[in-house]
Amino acid sequence: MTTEPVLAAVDDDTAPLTHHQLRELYTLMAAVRHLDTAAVAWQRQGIIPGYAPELGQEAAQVGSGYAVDRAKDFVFPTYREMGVARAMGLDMVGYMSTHKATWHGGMYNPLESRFAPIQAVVAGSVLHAVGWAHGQSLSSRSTDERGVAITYFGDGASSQGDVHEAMNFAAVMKAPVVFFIQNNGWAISVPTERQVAGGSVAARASGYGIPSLQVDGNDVVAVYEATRSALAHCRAGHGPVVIEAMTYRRGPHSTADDPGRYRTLEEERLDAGEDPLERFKQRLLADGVADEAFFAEARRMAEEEEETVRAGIADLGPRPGAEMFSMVFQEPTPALQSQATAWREESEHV
Amino acid sequence: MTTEPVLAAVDDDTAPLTHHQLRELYTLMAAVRHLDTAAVAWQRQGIIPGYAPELGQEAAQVGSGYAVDRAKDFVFPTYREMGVARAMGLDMVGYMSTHKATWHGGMYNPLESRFAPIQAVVAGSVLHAVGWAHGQSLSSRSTDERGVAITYFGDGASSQGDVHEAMNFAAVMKAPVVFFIQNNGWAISVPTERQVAGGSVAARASGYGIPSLQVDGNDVVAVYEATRSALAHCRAGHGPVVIEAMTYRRGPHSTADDPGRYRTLEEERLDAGEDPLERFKQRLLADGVADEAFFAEARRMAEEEEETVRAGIADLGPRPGAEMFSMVFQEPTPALQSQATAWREESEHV
Amino acid sequence: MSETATQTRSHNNYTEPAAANDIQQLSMQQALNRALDEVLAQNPKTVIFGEDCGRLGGVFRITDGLQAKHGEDRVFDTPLAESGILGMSVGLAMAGFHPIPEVQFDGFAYPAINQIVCQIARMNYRSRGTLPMPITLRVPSFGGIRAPEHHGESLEALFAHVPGLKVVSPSTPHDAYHLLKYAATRQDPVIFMEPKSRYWQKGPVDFTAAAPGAAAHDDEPTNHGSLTGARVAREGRHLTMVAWGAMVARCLQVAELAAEDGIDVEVLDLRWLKPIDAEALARSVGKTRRAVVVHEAPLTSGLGAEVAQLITQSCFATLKAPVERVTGFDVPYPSGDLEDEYIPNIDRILFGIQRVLEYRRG
Amino acid sequence: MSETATQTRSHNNYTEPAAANDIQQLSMQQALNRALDEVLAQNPKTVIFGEDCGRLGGVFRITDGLQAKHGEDRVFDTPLAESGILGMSVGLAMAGFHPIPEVQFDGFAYPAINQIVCQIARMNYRSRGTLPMPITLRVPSFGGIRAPEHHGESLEALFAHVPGLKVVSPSTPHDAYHLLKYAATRQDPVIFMEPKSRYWQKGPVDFTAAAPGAAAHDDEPTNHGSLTGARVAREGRHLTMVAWGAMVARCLQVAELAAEDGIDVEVLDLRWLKPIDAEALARSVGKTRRAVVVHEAPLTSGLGAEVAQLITQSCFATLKAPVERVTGFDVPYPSGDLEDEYIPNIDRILFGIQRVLEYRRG
Ligand SMILES: Cc1ncc(C[n+]2csc(CCOP(=O)(O)OP(=O)(O)O)c2C)c(N)n1
Ligand SMILES: Cc1ncc(C[n+]2csc(CCOP(=O)(O)OP(=O)(O)O)c2C)c(N)n1
Ligand SMILES: [Mg+2]
Ligand SMILES: [Mg+2]
Repeated sequence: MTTEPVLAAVDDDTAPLTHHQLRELYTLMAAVRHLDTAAVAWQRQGIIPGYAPELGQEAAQVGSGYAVDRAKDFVFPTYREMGVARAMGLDMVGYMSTHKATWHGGMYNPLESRFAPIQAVVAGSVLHAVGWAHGQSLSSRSTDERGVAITYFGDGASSQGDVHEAMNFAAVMKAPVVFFIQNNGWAISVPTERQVAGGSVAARASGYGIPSLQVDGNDVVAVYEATRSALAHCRAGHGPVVIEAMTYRRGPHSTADDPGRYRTLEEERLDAGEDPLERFKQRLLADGVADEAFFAEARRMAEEEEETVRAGIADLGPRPGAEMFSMVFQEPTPALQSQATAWREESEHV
Repeated sequence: MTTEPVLAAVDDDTAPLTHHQLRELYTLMAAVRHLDTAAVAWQRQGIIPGYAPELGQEAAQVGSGYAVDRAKDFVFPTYREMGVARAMGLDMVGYMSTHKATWHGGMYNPLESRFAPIQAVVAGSVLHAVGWAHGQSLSSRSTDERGVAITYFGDGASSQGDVHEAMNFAAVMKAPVVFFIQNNGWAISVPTERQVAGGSVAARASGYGIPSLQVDGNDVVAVYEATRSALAHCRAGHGPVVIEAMTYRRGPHSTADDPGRYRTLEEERLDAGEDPLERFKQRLLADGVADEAFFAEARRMAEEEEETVRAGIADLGPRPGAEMFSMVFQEPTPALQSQATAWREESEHV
Repeated sequence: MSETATQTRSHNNYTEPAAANDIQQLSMQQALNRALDEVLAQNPKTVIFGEDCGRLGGVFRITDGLQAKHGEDRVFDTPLAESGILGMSVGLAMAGFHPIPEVQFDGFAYPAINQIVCQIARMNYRSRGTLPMPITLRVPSFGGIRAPEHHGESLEALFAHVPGLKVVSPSTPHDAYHLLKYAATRQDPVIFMEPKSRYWQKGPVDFTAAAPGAAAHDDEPTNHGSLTGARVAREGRHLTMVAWGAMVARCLQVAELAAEDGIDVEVLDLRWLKPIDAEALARSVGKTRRAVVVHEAPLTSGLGAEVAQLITQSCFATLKAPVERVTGFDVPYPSGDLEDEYIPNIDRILFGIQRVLEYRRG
Repeated sequence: MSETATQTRSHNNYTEPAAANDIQQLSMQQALNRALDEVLAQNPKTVIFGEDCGRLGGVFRITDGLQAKHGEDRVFDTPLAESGILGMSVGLAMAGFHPIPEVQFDGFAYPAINQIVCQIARMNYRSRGTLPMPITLRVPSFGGIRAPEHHGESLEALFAHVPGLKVVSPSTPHDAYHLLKYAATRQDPVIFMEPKSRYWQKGPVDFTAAAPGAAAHDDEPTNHGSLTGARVAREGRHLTMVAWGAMVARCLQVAELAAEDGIDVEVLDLRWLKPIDAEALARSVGKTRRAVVVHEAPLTSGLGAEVAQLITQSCFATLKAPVERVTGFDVPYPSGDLEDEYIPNIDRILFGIQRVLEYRRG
């Protein structure tokens, strides 16, 4: 019908990853794996009330987050992008605080960290990315200056009308935005084949004239390279790109979920494929990029980091109730201020 | 990426149209053209407060409406499907009453006429068609029994999230529904190229694994045949079909619109292409299907019909105010009944 | 006070239908599950669908076991799109079905509002009664479970303002069972708001047809104790507390505390949030002459204003003090750590009672 | 009373900015157009967009001429998707812009409600003040123009209930000009509800900075006559009528009729529907001791309940009668032929006044 849209060849940085970078990627993945596994344990121990694990999605998250230019770009996450956050160097206590029920959206500074507040509405921030990206087109005409938005969402989210509106807006306006889908096979209990008609989110891109890349989401280098070229395409002013990283949600949807109700352990084993962390480790070993000492050290650092984050989380007290009122507006209203006053009086006089 | 989905070859009725049918199509188009032009005049004369003309879309509307099986299928129109309504034999006074501001949705019986109430929300009823169609799958397993839903919408409407949700639901559930897009080049003042990324609504279908047909929407026979095969495909249980009929909105968006603000007469002339009515007339003449006497008679009948409808419209009084209350629920609430009582008392005691 | 969904969520709590003349201790989750099971069995045109309603039985297990029992045509999962779910309901209703869609959490009704307000609520009117919309929309509602953002919302003021909708919220397992069966046999759209923090508390469910408060298909909303009106949850003489959903249990607690100080509080469980049982309000406050309305939703333009105004309208001459509202604040529903500061707690309700009792004119 | 958009819509009514110390007769359409023109000139970060806002200048011509003057980057058409328009606004605001999106008609705000309620209203809160949402959403609102379905809706009760939003509606060209400029320089989201049936009536607009009722950036909502509070549209002694949007003009008409019978009515133009100027209500009804609130929206859970309750709360001791509400009915907004039966008309408002004046206790 139409010829398949393709990525523009923009060679601003197509050099292969250095050994140092490859090791850095592994270190990040190990840290993420460890923190993620720990967070599930924290929930069982009552340290946090709930958590949405990203087990199995480390390559997709770290690989893409690592490609982001933190001076220019902006990331729009869902509730399951801990690996992206970590790869971008976020304050992980601030990040994890949302799972402690301290503050919806998290306690990190989204502007400074270039990582929007955690989003609990499925597909809620996909359009935000398009708006932010269009803002870049309006502000900076020069190619190197231009920031790119990267919006994360899942196979389930792809069913939402907002995703369609976002892709259409982005393509009509040639907005510099990367739609990064982690197709992890499941939306809670609903498998991709009952969710995504046609079987692939990436396949929809061409209907909008948007180039797309379907990548092995468990291969961190492949994900990194796809993201890097998508960002370059956008930065050069060629409009949006869709990336679909094929991966697998190895854990439950959240700590409140019981996957045993909708998939067997045998199915999990068959569908999950190779563990992205183990697979990358074998590759680094085979290529002589890293040795066992390196992996042991990565593990030690991950454990140390987990301890620090756990301590930070444990230390987090509840926010002062007054913040319920003071954070609503930039320009507070007298009506709300008097509610705050009444609240304070009633809390104090108990 | 994926192989292009194609229509199933279902030969339940692929016979070419008879001369009688071709003449019937012309008669319908002539009636529609005349009534449509008249309605614009009625608005100028103050007989109706507003109207959305379908001038130029007669072939797309009559051709598709003519293919509908009124014993089984169900049509979900927008506010601009007068030609479909007429082709399906609706009570045209009832249809036009919505433009007289008598009753939102129209005064015809949607259940008996197999034509849902007029829909003013852009893309508002596309999902209804999917639900109705899925209802057919649930009720009737047999192929001939199955009713098909046909939902009409425009190039502008295709931008709405609901259309995406509808296509995805329909494809996942294999619902017997035809998405019939009239791409008439405009959504009020916005041309298709700024509305439909990728340039074609039909092109999006393959992303869902839905077969699609892009047809010359000004060729009534082509439209009829496309619709007929789409309906057959759906009826046979092969799931949804997308049809995009390429046509042109020759008139203003509505009688309140001023196209001079966004397109020149010269552009209109160039983009509109050949008048579908005139074109069909020439074909019938050339093929010896009809002669001038036939066209004169068609015109006379159209004029007569217009007179009848105009008289019917003029006769329509306002509905009794009590219907504001009595039409809200099947099972009225005492609270609303007491509002009705208060309204009656206050109206009577003035 | 608050519990996580995890801690309280249990598995395999699907129960078999009981014989008549039967009282059982059930959680609200079990009572709702039972009601849906019976509705599916009684009316072949009922269909249940939504996100994770099928195999999983819903994230709150309200539809647990129903797909296995009634089949995938009757109980099914949809793609993840709320407008799609509700828009599809309209078409199914037009095709003669009685859809019972679920929106997974209150906050995810917003993506479907256009279909709810502009389509579901109006199709009967638009079609002049030829296309009824017998749709029962189940919405796990309100806060109190330390959940993520958008999982603790109270949308009743929005729904109650929409012409063409009826809105109901049960506060006990007994009412949950009977009201859901009642709603699911109506010919008009009913928004069924389930107080999710109450899903796991048990209470007696009286399955006897003539059980008090369970006279099915009674269309007299003013008939005290019927299914269509409000319910006096506790009788009292000095002051009326009006509440719905999870706040009813809290008000009953407060009433016990107030009783210790000799204050005899009547608690009215409003149940129907549209239409509101104005006569029950008038009757109760006509007696007590003082009223406090309690809800979780923000104060401004909340349903408490409507309730207060209905009371003032009918009881103006005898009212001893302006009706007090103890509600959530005009702030977005906060994260778990602050939830107990936001939801009307016992102290704040007691302060509200005090203000009414101590009110002096001029 | 009602006029079609066609009859009253004129072309090329874009006016040039005036010098200071200037009073001009302008329609509200012209006043709004002027305000937007000035806002675009003053703040390079403002952007205007929506369906048909660009070349066409909007179906009501509010953005007429602005694209030609300020360029396609500043004023542009979007594809036809309201959630897209509002969701995009969030991202633009995060990128430092001040978006002024338009929703073409009130009823088409519903497809965008999810983005408005869950995103625009909450992003500042969620981000702990780091991502302000200075978004001015223009919504041509209310009925009275015999328009198709969904083109005559009143969404103020819904908007006012949403924490994080501010809501304003002007009733005169003067207020329209000043309130829009004020709203478009705020750091918080403001829903700007334009009474579309008043777009074409002319009235004086005082461009003088110190004009009464135009003291810009005055943040005292209780400062009578400031931009942030209510406005006394007519002084009176016997009764207060509270209204907003197109109902203000109607109440002023009614007040003149009542005056013929010796009833001296005060008309309070509420202007801000969130936050509501509770002190202005208290001050006015504290004086008149009787009140009627008038709105087009359906009665139940409408903003009239909130206004009535605020009045009752502050004036309970002196109030002579319960506050009356004269409103639209709990029915979907009807077609043009019945619109005058639905919108509070002069007779129904007069009956409301009569009920209040004739109220006797007991
Ligand atoms: C609008 C909306 N609807 C429903 C939910 C409840 N919900 C949370 S996550 C989820 C599944 C999302 O699946 P997917 O997009 O594939 O992401 P994944 O969880 O697999 O990372 C659902 C239904 C929600 N948060 N938002
Ligand atoms: C949800 C919604 N948004 C906006 C409008 C206002 N509106 C009515 S028709 C129209 C253009 C529709 O264009 P298209 O879908 O191409 O259909 P056409 O008018 O060309 O037949 C618009 C913006 C509406 N009716 N509904
Ligand atoms: Mg997923
Ligand atoms: Mg069009």
